Amino acid sequence: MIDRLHTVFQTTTDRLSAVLSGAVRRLSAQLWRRPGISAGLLLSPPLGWFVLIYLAALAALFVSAFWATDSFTGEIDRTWSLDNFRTILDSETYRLIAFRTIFMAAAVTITDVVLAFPFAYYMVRLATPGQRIALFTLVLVPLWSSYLARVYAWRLIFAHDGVLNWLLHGLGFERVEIGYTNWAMWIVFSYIWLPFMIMPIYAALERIPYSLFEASLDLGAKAWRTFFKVILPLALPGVVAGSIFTFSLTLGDYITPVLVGGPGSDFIGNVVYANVGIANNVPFAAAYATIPLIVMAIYLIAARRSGAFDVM
Amino acid sequence: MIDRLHTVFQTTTDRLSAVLSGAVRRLSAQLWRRPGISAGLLLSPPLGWFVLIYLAALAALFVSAFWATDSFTGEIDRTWSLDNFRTILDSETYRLIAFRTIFMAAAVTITDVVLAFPFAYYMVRLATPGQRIALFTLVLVPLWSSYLARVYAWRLIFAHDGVLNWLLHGLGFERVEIGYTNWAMWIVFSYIWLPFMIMPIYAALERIPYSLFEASLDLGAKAWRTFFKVILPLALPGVVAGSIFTFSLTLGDYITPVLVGGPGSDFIGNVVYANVGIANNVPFAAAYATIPLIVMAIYLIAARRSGAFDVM
Amino acid sequence: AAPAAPNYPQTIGKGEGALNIVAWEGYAEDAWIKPFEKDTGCIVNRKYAGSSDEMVTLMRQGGGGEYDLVSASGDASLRLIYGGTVQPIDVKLIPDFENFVPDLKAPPHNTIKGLHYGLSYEWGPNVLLYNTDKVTTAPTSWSAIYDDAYKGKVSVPDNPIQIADAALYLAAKDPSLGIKDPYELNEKQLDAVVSLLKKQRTLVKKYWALASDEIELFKNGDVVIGAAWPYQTITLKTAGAKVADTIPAEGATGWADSWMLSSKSKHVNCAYKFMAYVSTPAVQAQQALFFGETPANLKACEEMDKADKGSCARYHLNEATTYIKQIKFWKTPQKTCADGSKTCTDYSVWQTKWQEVKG
Amino acid sequence: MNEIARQDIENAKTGTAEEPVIVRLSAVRKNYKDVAAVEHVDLEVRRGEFYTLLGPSGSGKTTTLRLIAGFEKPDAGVIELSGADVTNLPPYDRDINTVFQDYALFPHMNVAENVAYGLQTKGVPKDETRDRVIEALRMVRLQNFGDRKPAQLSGGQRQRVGLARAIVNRPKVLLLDEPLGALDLKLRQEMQLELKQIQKEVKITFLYVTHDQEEALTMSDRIAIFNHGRIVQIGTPTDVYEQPADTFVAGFVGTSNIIRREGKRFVLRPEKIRMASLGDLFDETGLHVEEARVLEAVYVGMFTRYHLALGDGTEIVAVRQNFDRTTARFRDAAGTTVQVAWRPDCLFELR
Amino acid sequence: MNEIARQDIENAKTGTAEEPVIVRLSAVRKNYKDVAAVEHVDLEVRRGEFYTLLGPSGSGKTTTLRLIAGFEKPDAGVIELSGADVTNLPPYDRDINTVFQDYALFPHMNVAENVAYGLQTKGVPKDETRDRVIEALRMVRLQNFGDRKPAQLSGGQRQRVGLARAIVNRPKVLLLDEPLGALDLKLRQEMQLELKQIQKEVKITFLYVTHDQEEALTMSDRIAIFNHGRIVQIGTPTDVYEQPADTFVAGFVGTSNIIRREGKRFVLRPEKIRMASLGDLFDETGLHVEEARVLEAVYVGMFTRYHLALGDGTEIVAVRQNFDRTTARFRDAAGTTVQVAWRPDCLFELR
Ligand SMILES: Nc1ncnc2c1ncn2[C@@H]1O[C@H](COP(=O)(O)OP(=O)(O)OP(=O)(O)O)[C@@H](O)[C@H]1O
Ligand SMILES: Nc1ncnc2c1ncn2[C@@H]1O[C@H](COP(=O)(O)OP(=O)(O)OP(=O)(O)O)[C@@H](O)[C@H]1O
Ligand SMILES: [Mg+2]
Ligand SMILES: [Mg+2]
Repeated sequence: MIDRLHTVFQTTTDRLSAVLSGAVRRLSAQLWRRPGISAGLLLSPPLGWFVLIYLAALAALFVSAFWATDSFTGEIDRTWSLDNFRTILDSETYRLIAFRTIFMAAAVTITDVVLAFPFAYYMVRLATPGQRIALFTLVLVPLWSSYLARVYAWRLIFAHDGVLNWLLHGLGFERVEIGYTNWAMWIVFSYIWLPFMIMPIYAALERIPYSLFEASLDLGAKAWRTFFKVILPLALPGVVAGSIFTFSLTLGDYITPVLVGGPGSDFIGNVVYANVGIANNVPFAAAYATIPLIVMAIYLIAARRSGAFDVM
Repeated sequence: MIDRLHTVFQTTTDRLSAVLSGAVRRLSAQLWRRPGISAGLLLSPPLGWFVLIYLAALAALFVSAFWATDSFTGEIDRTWSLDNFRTILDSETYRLIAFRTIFMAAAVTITDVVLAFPFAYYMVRLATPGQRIALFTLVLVPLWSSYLARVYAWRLIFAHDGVLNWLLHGLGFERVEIGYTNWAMWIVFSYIWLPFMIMPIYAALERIPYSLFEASLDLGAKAWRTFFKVILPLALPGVVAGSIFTFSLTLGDYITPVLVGGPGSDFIGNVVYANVGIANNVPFAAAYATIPLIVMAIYLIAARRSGAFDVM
Repeated sequence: AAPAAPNYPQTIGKGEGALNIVAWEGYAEDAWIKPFEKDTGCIVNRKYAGSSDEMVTLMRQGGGGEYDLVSASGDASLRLIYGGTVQPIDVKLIPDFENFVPDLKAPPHNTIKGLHYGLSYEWGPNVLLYNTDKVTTAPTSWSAIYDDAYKGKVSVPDNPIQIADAALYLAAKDPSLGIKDPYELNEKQLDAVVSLLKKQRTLVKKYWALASDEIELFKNGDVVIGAAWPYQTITLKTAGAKVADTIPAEGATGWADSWMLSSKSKHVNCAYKFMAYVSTPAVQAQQALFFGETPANLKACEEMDKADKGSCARYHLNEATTYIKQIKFWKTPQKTCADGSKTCTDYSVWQTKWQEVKG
Repeated sequence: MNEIARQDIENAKTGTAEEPVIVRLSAVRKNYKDVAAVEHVDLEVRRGEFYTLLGPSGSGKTTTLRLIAGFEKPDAGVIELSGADVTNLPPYDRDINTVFQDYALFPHMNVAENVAYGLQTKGVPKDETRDRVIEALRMVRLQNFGDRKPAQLSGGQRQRVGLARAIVNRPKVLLLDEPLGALDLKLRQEMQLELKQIQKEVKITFLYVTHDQEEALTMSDRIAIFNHGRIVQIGTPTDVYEQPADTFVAGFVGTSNIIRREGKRFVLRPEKIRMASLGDLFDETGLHVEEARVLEAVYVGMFTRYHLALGDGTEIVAVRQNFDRTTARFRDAAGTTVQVAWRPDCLFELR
Repeated sequence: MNEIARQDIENAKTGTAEEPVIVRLSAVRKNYKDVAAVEHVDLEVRRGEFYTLLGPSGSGKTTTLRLIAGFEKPDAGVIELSGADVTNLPPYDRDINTVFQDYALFPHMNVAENVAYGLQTKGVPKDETRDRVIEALRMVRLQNFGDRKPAQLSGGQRQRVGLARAIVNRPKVLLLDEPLGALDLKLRQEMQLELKQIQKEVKITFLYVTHDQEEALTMSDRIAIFNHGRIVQIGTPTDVYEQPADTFVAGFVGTSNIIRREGKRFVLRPEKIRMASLGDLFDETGLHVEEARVLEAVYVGMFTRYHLALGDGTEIVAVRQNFDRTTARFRDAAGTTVQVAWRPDCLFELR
């Protein structure tokens, strides 16, 4: 297992350096052919440094995942081992938390797609210019207030005696107890990251010529069919971009679980925090943090094998 | 002043409801004219509810900003007052923190624009398809690992005996002490949110026809001029979208200040956290959280007056 | 790392002009910090931490030396000591030290081998808080929070040290386990405690992370019973909520905070000035009343009564020497038990187990 | 006698009166806010006709087509399809298909999928769909392009895919909105021939929009000339070219010279004018002869275009087929005076 | 004598030999990977010429233009501008401007800013810039459109902005890559006239790319015919139309009938063929006369196109100017036999 991982590591490094040196070669070729762009590359030194540090940070993360920490003093023991990964895989709790995090990120992403699509569609196709500005404001305004404040606002809503129950009660419904549950987290996440889904889908929808919509109706397709066969596939790049945003933002979060989650709401981020904060066990935290990365990598490789990317 | 604020509030509410009812009217008109789209609107009830709750949460937040809390008992006093805002404006510390937060958000945004632009440009114009996939991976991979883990990785780099100093020392440079300073925050923020800038700029650049670039060279402009007069203005929507993302994400953050900031690194989010977490002073926290919102609103209104949006 | 060696200053010299402290929220209020700054010229930069874990993290960051002082609780203090993060304090330089509650002069959570790594500050028990409307007969045992009766209406702190609360309860309920010290559990004992906590999890509405969480939960009716601090009881009561608290028959765990000095402090003089200042009866009383806890300085009793009649008795400062024995103060669990055997479970194990409990 | 000519003559005689009316618009009106896009349109298209809507930009041709397709609802009037009122039916319930000016091909589907789309929505069985798609692609000569994406095709090929996608559904009526507008001349001429060929093959009624008069003349059975949201003339190509209803039609359909004689205004087409050197005789009798000064001569390969000034100063254009290889004869004479002549019945009086 | 004709004749006589060569390409070659876009091109454009590159799609016209503009570097050969070698200069150092096929207007600048762009990069003073922009817009008749954004203009107007943006710089040479390719017929014809007008006015050398032969014939002083990355013929419009160098040129420049006689192949243009009913006499002597069967007749307004079969089965196309209002004469005869005739010197032998 270690051998295999080592090989993978080696190969990845080799590929990366091949790609980078290829890029450099290509760049200089371009420079010769198009002297005009050379000035544009004055920008590249800071970029180069940044990429370097960026990679260093990533590498630091991955490498430390293979180290260990003395549990009491917090000193790092720099001998290579897969213990951290073994601990994670052996523990039902850690598996569950990783699964919960990824599942929630996926659920939030899907929810946001479902909510953002008609919203963006309305903005692009039906809204007057004035309405469009109003809706944009509606989408963007919350972004300018503190993340925390928005989460707290939701606590006010979900509390046992909160706004939601007051409303439900007033309307003659049963009170609900969704505060401090995973349902609450789901709603809050969906709300917080919604603008990050609306904007790319809006951009994608804006680029679809209206005539394609008409062509579909003309060929006998009703709205649903048109949506699934024409609009959705063509808006897919926007959906993918938005999904990357919402998925990764949810995946990396650890505050919302603390603030609106209940028992059994911990995220990978919380475990990472606990491990760094308490045992100062950076290696374990790093190992745990790479779990979604590994899951995503496997998923993407599988998706690629199956040809899912050829559509794009 | 209160009167004025009240009027503003009233007007805003009126406008909003006018816009919404206008939207509804327009929607039903469209439904009649284009029966084909009606099915697409089956999606709208959940959206409607969501928007409603969304607005409720926002309203709850803003309204509470005008309330007060008994500092000792923590009881909320529901009488309208501008005391919270007065406290904020009178206190040098609070002013400083608000300024720091907004300044940092702006600095990070600018940094990310500067870094993302050449990167995205390279991806769009110069990279081979293979390189493009590699670079995309490079941009996206970090997003799949926990936010916290990435921040911790930076701590390893910046630490007194960390990677950076080890590197500098190895290369014969002086050690630097940028860990736990605002500089560290700046770097970490810029790194964490960079993908959120690269992606929209990439999308924007991809849409600029290459012939515009050639036309500029043809008319005697060299690369720099072409960049500032043609490429940048046309990529502006992407830059704006990315800026909204990075600015708001930085603005709302409060973890990075805790983890990599030093003394004097607190953000608005930290003050909000402190006020809600300890003094249980939700109104003050709400008031403080709206500060960037007010700043942005003033800025946007000014920008609009000056005609900055006409370009778009 | 090993505990740092003493490096006492001869006298308290001129202040360095600044002092960086990590404190619990409410531990460095303007009310008493401003006068200190004016008197000494030491400008206090405050960093509030939300948890003991965060405090440890903050004190270790940058290789230490970013912060001078920390108001560490017992579940963090030993970690700071054994991590070499803090240095011994020369109590001779603190005039009020002699007025401290005897048990807090050299308690095991901040004093190792006679070296004072921490200066005791304020303390208090972890109480059983309940809503008097919903819980009509006053509970007398911790069993109330392990009882199905309040399913979905219970809240306990989100902190691995919470295991000790359960252990304290189990020690009384099931003596066959042989739990003597709730902070010293062997694996078998720990497993028993954890299985109890796992059962409790199905009753819990929320594990509270911040003091305000608990207050909100009670105020909004989300929760009717739970483990809390006296501070929360007081806040809720003044806000008009119908709550009461009690120390049940099994006794209670509690916290005792200490000011600890970073081993790499750059503002040692200001730090000593600060420690001396906050040990004075006046500040101790102010602090106690603001936060709802008990001072270490016995002389603070008069000051408390002066500000709030009867508060000295309410916080048991008048009988501190005996009252304090009821409380099992937080301390960091270690592998080495008090008897020197290595059969106990350490904090990282607790932390893992706590994660399992929460899920 | 060839197909078109025969049909043309028959139309002229009978007006395809024996074929049933398939599309009928009665008093149709459509406003966009305060712009009247279509003011009052009555229209009858008979089965199997190649019917063209011709008119300048903004005259309401596209709007008329969109009303028939169902993309817009008229503010007044009735639209009938095979005698049934379809005014309120959505596009997918009308047995009509459209070939869009911008093709509107689905970029994420390959050619075969694009063509199959309409059949799939109708639930046509898989086998039949496949066969009909192959047949339609054969008809537009794209048999081997089924797997390509639209982006991999040239403009002309895309246009043909758009056509195949429509005809594969065998609609009663095919609407074509300037289908060749974006193509270059050569390709457009080829496509004109192909379109005509396909219409003969599938026997579908074509309702065709263009603002290219030559295209309208060569392809149509009947032409409706639009101006300002109204139809100003309906007739066969010869009708509208040789007997324009008014100045507008005369000017829009082909180049036309307007000549004033005895207070009346006459239309004279450039190709009706014969030219001869001074003193030469014309080979036909009964011609009206005048003198004119040659202002300019432009060589266009097949013919030469002459700009002339008549005695009264009227500037007219005449064309002359280049029968000879040396074209210098009249070009050299530019600036000099020549005789021009036309048959008096070629003057068509304008009211 | 008119301007164009005079110049045409002068060119034919002197080949504008007295004017200096302004663009010279010598043995230029350009490959894209393994595709040879331009194989071997020698080219000389003289000052003030309207020089057209004509050829089918993919023949290397655009590549040649891009090499001259400096957007591409040749793999071999030399490019000279006014005698100076510019092969290695970037676009902004060449005194050349381009009108792009897709216009390439800057969408974020208004018309005036677009036109001013080139002057601003050269640091022309503000006042002068303003005057020259106004002058250029006047020239393309867009005086009042300075404030509009490109998106608010029609295709033809955008095209003219592209032109103004180029000519305002008064370059030595103006490169135009199918500038009218995307316009509809009517607009294209108008723009052709305007372009010619403007060229006369600004006296700039035009290097013009098109694949529309009629456009090339009416506008050019000289035409270079491209095929497969090589130039197959260079000559005046009359040269290339009346004396094509080979079958390719004959077929590409106008419709052409290929007739075999005595084992040789001849080109015969459709307009050179006269038609008469059997028994009628032709009005000219010395004609070669044959009989032919009329297959089809297509009415095109100005003329009628006849598809004929000669006695040996060769199918040919003939056109006949519609001198009369009734065009039925020959159309009715479709299917019957007629006489066709041509002057023997109109047959041009192909080698
Ligand atoms: N969606 C619309 N909103 C407002 N006005 C419109 C709309 N569509 C068309 N119009 C206006 O209606 C009139 C007729 O337009 P229409 O598109 O039918 O003309 P057209 O004959 O097809 O012209 P073209 O040859 O340019 O395509 C024009 O004045 C046009 O500006
Ligand atoms: N950037 C390129 N990369 C690869 N091949 C190219 C490129 N540009 C042109 N070619 C190829 O070079 C040949 C000549 O192309 P060019 O664009 O010069 O033709 P053209 O005569 O302008 O044709 P058109 O009339 O279609 O514009 C074609 O086969 C084309 O496919
Ligand atoms: Mg139209
Ligand atoms: Mg080309």
